[in-house]
Amino acid sequence: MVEPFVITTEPLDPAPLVAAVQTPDDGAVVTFSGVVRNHFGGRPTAFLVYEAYTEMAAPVLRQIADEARARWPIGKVCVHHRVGRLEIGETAVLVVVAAPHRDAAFAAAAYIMDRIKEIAPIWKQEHWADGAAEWRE
Amino acid sequence: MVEPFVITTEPLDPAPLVAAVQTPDDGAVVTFSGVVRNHFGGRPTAFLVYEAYTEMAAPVLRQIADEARARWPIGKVCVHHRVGRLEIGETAVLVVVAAPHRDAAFAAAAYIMDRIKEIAPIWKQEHWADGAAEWRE
Amino acid sequence: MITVTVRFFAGHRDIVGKATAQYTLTEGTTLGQLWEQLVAEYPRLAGYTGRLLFAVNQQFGQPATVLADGDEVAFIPPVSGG
Amino acid sequence: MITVTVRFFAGHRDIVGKATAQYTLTEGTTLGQLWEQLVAEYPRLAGYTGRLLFAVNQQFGQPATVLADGDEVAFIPPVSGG
Repeated sequence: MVEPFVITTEPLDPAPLVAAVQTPDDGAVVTFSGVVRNHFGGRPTAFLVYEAYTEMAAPVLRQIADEARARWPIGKVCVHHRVGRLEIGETAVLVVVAAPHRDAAFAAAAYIMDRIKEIAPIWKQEHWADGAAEWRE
Repeated sequence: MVEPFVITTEPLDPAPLVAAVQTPDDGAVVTFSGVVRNHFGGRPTAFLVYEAYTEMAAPVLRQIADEARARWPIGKVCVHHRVGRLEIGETAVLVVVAAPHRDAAFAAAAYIMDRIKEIAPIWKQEHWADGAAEWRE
Repeated sequence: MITVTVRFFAGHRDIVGKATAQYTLTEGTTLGQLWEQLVAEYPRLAGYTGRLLFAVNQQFGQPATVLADGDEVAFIPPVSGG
Repeated sequence: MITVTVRFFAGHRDIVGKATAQYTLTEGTTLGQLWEQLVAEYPRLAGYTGRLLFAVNQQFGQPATVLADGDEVAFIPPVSGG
């Protein structure tokens, strides 16, 4: 049984989330993977550290999914966000949305990501290749 | 080595495609899975049979990805489409798009699906639960 | 005279009853003219006129595309992949 | 008087130097008033005024939200998840 809204220090794997959202009514599953890039604004990144207000963040992810469900006809949603130290190429967030039709699945997944970046109490600390570190705002 | 544009009778698995498109420059990977639904227009479906003009369809998938790349700043793209008999819940198509930023990845993946449904020489035969069959147009 | 191979898919194959056929045509025959010939031979194809994509040698073509000896032609009924 | 727990995250925790603190306040104190008190105590927090989200007991609140004894408060600096 996959929990739908999770903050975890473990590496993220989309396969069980995709399996968890699928029902026979849904013709579309959209998966967004947010991956650690090797630079930001042209400055080389060494790694990132993510931190969350975990007790609040997981319910906020659920609230955001409910907002999406109020706007588009979608089925099940899973959102998992990783915290702790992440290396370049590792997945920081997975948003998986099932829907009867693809337009709703795409729109809802994009909306959920937008809202995560607006209100989910999760923070990213950029550790630059030159050794400096700062919280991204 | 994953071929990017493939027509296959084998079951589809997104994991190797997601791995194949990722580069350290890309912060976003969007995966679309098109899944066989249990009904269409309210009428119960038993299974689907997909057919392709394979020698043409794989190059058309590549052409569609190139169209998307001309419109949005995206990285690598994989599109795999399954043919043959597919049961309810099986994946018929996978579109995987990597990009530096998520907006381009979402837009390109949605565009690629739209164009597949417009021009890719692939056909779906609906086998209804009542035993009738017809090509969807 | 030129000889071309026509491939039939999906609903077209059901109507025509075969997946490929060879046609010997006068030089200068276009894709559109070949389609008209097929409709004359298989009247049930008529319903697809105006809803087709055209292909020659696995590339999209136009009704005015002139055929050449050895071409592989496909009249693509409305697609429904994905 | 009431006692509330304040949790600090990310840049706030760096400024304050701790992850949680307890504050004893007069009844009727609002989230906004507690934030002003924190800015007075830690002037480097001032740059976050107007860029915060407010939370009480893991639910979003407003500056005018009145605090109650035992509340868990968080002033959420600009988020950057995803």
